[in-house]
Amino acid sequence: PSQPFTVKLHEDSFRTYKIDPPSLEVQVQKDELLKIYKDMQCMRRMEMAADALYKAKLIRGFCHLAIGQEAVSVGLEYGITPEDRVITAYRCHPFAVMRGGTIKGVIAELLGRQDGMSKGKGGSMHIFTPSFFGGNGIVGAQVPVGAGIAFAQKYLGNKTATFALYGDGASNQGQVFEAFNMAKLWDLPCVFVCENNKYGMGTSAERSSSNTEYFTRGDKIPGIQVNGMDIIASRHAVQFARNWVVEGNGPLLMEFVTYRYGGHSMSDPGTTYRTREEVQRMRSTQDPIRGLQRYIEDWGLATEQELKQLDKEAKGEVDQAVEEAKTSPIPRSEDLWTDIYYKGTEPSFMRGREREEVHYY
Amino acid sequence: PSQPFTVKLHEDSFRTYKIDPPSLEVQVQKDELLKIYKDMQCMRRMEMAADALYKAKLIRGFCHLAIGQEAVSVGLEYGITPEDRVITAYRCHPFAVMRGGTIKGVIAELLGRQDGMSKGKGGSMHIFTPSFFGGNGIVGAQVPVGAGIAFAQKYLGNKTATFALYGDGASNQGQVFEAFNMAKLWDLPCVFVCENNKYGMGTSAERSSSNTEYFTRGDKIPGIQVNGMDIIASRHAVQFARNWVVEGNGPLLMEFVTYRYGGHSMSDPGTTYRTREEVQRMRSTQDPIRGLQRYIEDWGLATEQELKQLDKEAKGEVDQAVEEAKTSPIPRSEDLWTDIYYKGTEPSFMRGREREEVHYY
Amino acid sequence: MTVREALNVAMEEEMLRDETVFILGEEVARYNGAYKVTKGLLDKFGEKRVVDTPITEMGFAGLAVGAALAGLRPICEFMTFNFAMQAIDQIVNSGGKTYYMSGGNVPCPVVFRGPNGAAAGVAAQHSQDYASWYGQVPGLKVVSPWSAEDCKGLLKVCGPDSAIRDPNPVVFLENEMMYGVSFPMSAEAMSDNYLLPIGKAKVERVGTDVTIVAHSKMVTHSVEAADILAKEGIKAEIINLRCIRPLDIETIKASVKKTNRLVTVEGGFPAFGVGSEICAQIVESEAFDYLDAPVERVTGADVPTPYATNLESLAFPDTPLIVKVAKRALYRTN
Amino acid sequence: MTVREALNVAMEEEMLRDETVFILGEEVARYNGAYKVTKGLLDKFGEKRVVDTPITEMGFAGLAVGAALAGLRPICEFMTFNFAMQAIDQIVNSGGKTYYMSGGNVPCPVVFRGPNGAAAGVAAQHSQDYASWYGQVPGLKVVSPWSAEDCKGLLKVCGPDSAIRDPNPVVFLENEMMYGVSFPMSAEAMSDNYLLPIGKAKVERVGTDVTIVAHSKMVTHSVEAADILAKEGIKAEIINLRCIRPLDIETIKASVKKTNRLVTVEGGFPAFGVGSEICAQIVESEAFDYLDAPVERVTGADVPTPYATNLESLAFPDTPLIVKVAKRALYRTN
Ligand SMILES: Cc1ncc(C[n+]2csc(CCOP(=O)(O)OP(=O)(O)O)c2C)c(N)n1
Ligand SMILES: Cc1ncc(C[n+]2csc(CCOP(=O)(O)OP(=O)(O)O)c2C)c(N)n1
Ligand SMILES: [Mg+2]
Ligand SMILES: [Mg+2]
Repeated sequence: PSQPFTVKLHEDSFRTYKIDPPSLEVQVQKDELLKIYKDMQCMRRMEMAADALYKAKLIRGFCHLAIGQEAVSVGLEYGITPEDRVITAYRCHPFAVMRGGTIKGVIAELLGRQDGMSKGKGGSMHIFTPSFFGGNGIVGAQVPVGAGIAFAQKYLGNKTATFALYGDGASNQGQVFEAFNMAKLWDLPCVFVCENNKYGMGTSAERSSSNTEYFTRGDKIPGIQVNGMDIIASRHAVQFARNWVVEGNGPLLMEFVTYRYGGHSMSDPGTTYRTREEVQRMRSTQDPIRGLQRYIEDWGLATEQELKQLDKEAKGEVDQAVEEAKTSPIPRSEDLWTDIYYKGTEPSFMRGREREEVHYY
Repeated sequence: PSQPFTVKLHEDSFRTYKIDPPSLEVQVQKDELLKIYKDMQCMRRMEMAADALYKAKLIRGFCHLAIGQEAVSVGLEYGITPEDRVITAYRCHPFAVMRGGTIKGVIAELLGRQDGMSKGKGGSMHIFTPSFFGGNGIVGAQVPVGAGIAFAQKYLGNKTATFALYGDGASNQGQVFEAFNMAKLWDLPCVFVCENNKYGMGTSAERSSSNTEYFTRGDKIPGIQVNGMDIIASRHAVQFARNWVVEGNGPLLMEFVTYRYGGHSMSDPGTTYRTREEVQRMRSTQDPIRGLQRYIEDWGLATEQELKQLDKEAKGEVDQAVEEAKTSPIPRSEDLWTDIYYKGTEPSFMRGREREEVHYY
Repeated sequence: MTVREALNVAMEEEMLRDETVFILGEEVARYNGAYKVTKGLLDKFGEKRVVDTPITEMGFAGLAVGAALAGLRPICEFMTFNFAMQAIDQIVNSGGKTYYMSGGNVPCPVVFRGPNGAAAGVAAQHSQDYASWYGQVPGLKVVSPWSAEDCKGLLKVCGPDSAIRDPNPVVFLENEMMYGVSFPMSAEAMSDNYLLPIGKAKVERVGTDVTIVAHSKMVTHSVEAADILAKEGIKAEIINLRCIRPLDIETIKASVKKTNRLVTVEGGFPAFGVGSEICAQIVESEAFDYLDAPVERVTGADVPTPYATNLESLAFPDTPLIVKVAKRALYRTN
Repeated sequence: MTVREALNVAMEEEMLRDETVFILGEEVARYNGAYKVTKGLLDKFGEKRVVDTPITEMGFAGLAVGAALAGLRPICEFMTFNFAMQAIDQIVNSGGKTYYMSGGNVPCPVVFRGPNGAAAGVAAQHSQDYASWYGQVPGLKVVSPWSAEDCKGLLKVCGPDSAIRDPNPVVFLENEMMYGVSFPMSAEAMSDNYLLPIGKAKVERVGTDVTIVAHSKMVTHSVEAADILAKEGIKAEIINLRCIRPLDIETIKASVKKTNRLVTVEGGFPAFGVGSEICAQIVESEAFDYLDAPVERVTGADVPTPYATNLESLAFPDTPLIVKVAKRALYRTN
């Protein structure tokens, strides 16, 4: 295995509120960085595949992509353990894969197939794994649910953390503050993570939030702002946050400053409320994958050539996952009736669209 | 008319957050102070009358009294103008009277009579005047409604303010924060008033609120904490707050530190979650009416004898109001059907409890 | 004119007529509406009267109620009514009950509007139909329009307080899949004074053999079903409910007395739905004696809305299903 | 045993059996419950398992859902279901739909309980009955118990995951005016393993002349009405629904086939209510042919609940009204 070595993060990687910032010295390791690089590429390729499938009308409804935000989902996964828990909103594909799902399972879900991670019943917004609680469609609602997961962790005596993610737009939902308050009162091991990608649909952060320093909005809860375009800073901050809450210090707020390259969802061109230049500037100066690539090259861990090879592998894996997903059958008609109630506890029958459409269990 | 003179408030009358405190020098005037004194006595007597009527089973359901909190309702009224607007929760009787209602109207409402301010339909929790928007039963819900009233004031170009009151318990409701955020974004002339009486039902402030300094919970909104047991400080702070928001500075948070002597409602003895000593100590050392009495006597504005006379008048007025209220008839059965929809815009009929009970408009 | 345009024009006309009418909601201003229903209104009326809100449904619904209590005429757009569930306490308890609780002292002329029910492929949390929930609440009026004419004439309830404009809290349930649908408009309906009364259903198609009552998008399917039935010589009378509260039971009764058969069609869950209530009211009334067959309910299936196309299509009524059930009501099989 | 005690004992027994069962809500711990339903549980189980929450319904309902997703068995008390309207999105969208949306990956064994419907003299915002709203949602189970036996046997659904304890989100609608009412309890019902199945109604009184279906407090009035009717020689069969979802239509149908008359009784608003749904299901079924009179609905009046006693009493069904309507169903007048 490769040897760990120490690097120094940029001075402006973190800002904090009511807590000392983590050190800027971080241990990294070649193998891991390459793995991270590959994962980030996979996540981006997967989202690009979803984009193409949507345009080919194979995916319907809402579809929210996270291209540009890979340092958050991947950085999060590399900073936590399988026993930790994560919950987010509808922009959930990379989290679902990183938390134990598969690209094929996500794509099949988007295609509405049996092999979809939710058997085709949830679609783009609703994907879960044993350690990832979705994939939730109601802006903000996942945050108290996340606090509840952290409540269970504490109750069960597990030394684990929950990361409850929400957007800059969602940050204004009252129930987010309700969750903050309970988490602080009861010292829940919850990290509240604001994924600040500058816009909630077409509304810029300044127009939705009277305070756009999201890491400072927890009142008595300390907070940390992270450069969410830097994967190493992101992972480091996640480890720091995890430690903080697992050690019984109560909750923490964490803001990733990041950016989504695409529109809010597939139906939004994403260019009416921001300039093309802004998007272009972010892509060319802040891209998290490029950033990692630069680190890797600067530190001499791999050549451009070697990284290109990883890109190719990522593309290959995604392409194959898409092909496999496409071969998965659509759900059986009877599956309309499963999973409404826990298996074995269903009512004796349920009604379809008219009195002769009745399903008996 | 009596001459104004200047007095100095106690040093600890105010604490502030992100705003300079008001001066401690206040102009007062004999006539006005005596009027305030009388009003406070009336409010207390009215609540005591309600207490007695409840115990006599003439009032039913929930009944929340504000004995001990008179400096808030009376201080508020003396600091604002008739064009300003006020909204609060269910603990609303004194506000309803001060804002243009009558004691008789309140008592008749509690008795469920035609002369009740809501014609007997609203009861203790739901009383309104043209400048007072209730009397609302859902904890916290009145706060965004208050912000909406302030929104209308600004929209209509009125140089007036809305005071939206809520309790220490209510302060944790998410929609309170939602209202804060919108009010700050749009610079609404809204004073958010936390009437911190230390308990929300049986839960002490510390057990409900991760931050009990309620005046600091508005994030970017400045705040002021006021000794809500001192009527002069209270009125002065109200004037200060009104000016602040009317002059276009955006919203303000205001916390009155006060105390309720009785239980949460008539069904709560109010002694299981706090000690009798605590209540006794508050009554004997902080009572707002006693406090004003002491000012008046210290400043030589009236003798104990003269104040006793005002007490007697207050008692007389309340007694008479009760007697008059009692003579008011109960609502007519047809009134079940009025005021559901605006007069003249009703459906052609509405259904009662079975198909033959139909009311035609 | 599309449904979207009709809604847009209705709002514009009212805003022109009355300075106190304003619009608030998520993305209504700069983004021109998530579904472009408010398109152009910001340009025409400015930021004062077309207000983008943060994503805080409970808060801005409460704010809309407050503004209405204090003399304005808010039109509060919910991006969809699924999100209004977060605000339903404000709609019902603050909006719907204050007038009564205040003994008639405090009216609340607010309109809550936005798409309701299922769109295409948006799964369980984004597909619920709230018609019967709001329809249950005395103090609210609940509109569920179908055509462009319906939308233009009924949304005008948000206008100022002349007798014909409604000063009560109104819940206006649109349908996303209808926004782009075009309808011919009469000259009358194009007039800026075209108003429809809340509480009156419209007979969209006259018939003698079976009454089909529907609201919102289900009227489209019902009309299509009527065309198919007509080919088989069955004359269906199609009633477009237009309003859920007040529910125009008189029009339904009159039709049932003529056709002796009743089929209700809705997109919501079956239990405690619009069809159930219509059935109960018919059974309770003299029209009961005219029924030659049991009332038939066509509804959404009793399942959370699935994402996959094939499952989704089993979860909502379509034209062939209505045809089938209407024939059953006539004791005819294919 | 009173209804209050039955609920209390049920919770205590389950907490003893299963460490993962805990209670949260406003005033449930130190105050012993706003209505004393959780009395003594803090003393017995400590602050870890009996948790006082801030007044943040949406937040703590969401927290309860999260805890359930993550392996606990929360009993979430709402001080009343009126306040649960602030949290209804969490109950319906997070609690009720996650299992389906996740393709059966994530069960949500949470119980939401508290008093529902009108209490005495508490006016419009504190008196609503939400049975049909929750009852509409596939994914939820909805219980509306009447007696102490009902409460003890049905609340046990919050227990651990043996097959008979329900691992779905359950909405448990109590009635404040029933808390103090005593019922005799059989030895069986007193046992700490007494469980009732969700979805089965109970025939409280056997009769042959008219079926009266009621839930919650309305069962009391219906039983009283049966006594009065009996004196006139009319044998009413009283069905205590116990559950709103699943709705035990089979038991009702069997009864109707015997009595040929059906009266439904509920305390909620009339429109889109429990009675409407029962009526619709009966009309749709073979039991329709057995009806000798129209189904009669006795309901709360279609008005926001007024405060004044005399008006309030016109807003809710009482025993004489049920007697009157039952007789009408039998075409008898006094
Ligand atoms: C309660 C609610 N309101 C509105 C919506 C519609 N909606 C979906 S995403 C979104 C924007 C959210 O923005 P943000 O929280 O910043 O997350 P991002 O999309 O940027 O990841 C809105 C308004 C919703 N799903 N739920
Ligand atoms: C949403 C909601 N939840 C719960 C209640 C029940 N309740 C009524 S008053 C109250 C306590 C409120 O305390 P606080 O805000 O401090 O006001 P205070 O009574 O002290 O004036 C509670 C829990 C309610 N009316 N509404
Ligand atoms: Mg965002
Ligand atoms: Mg308090």
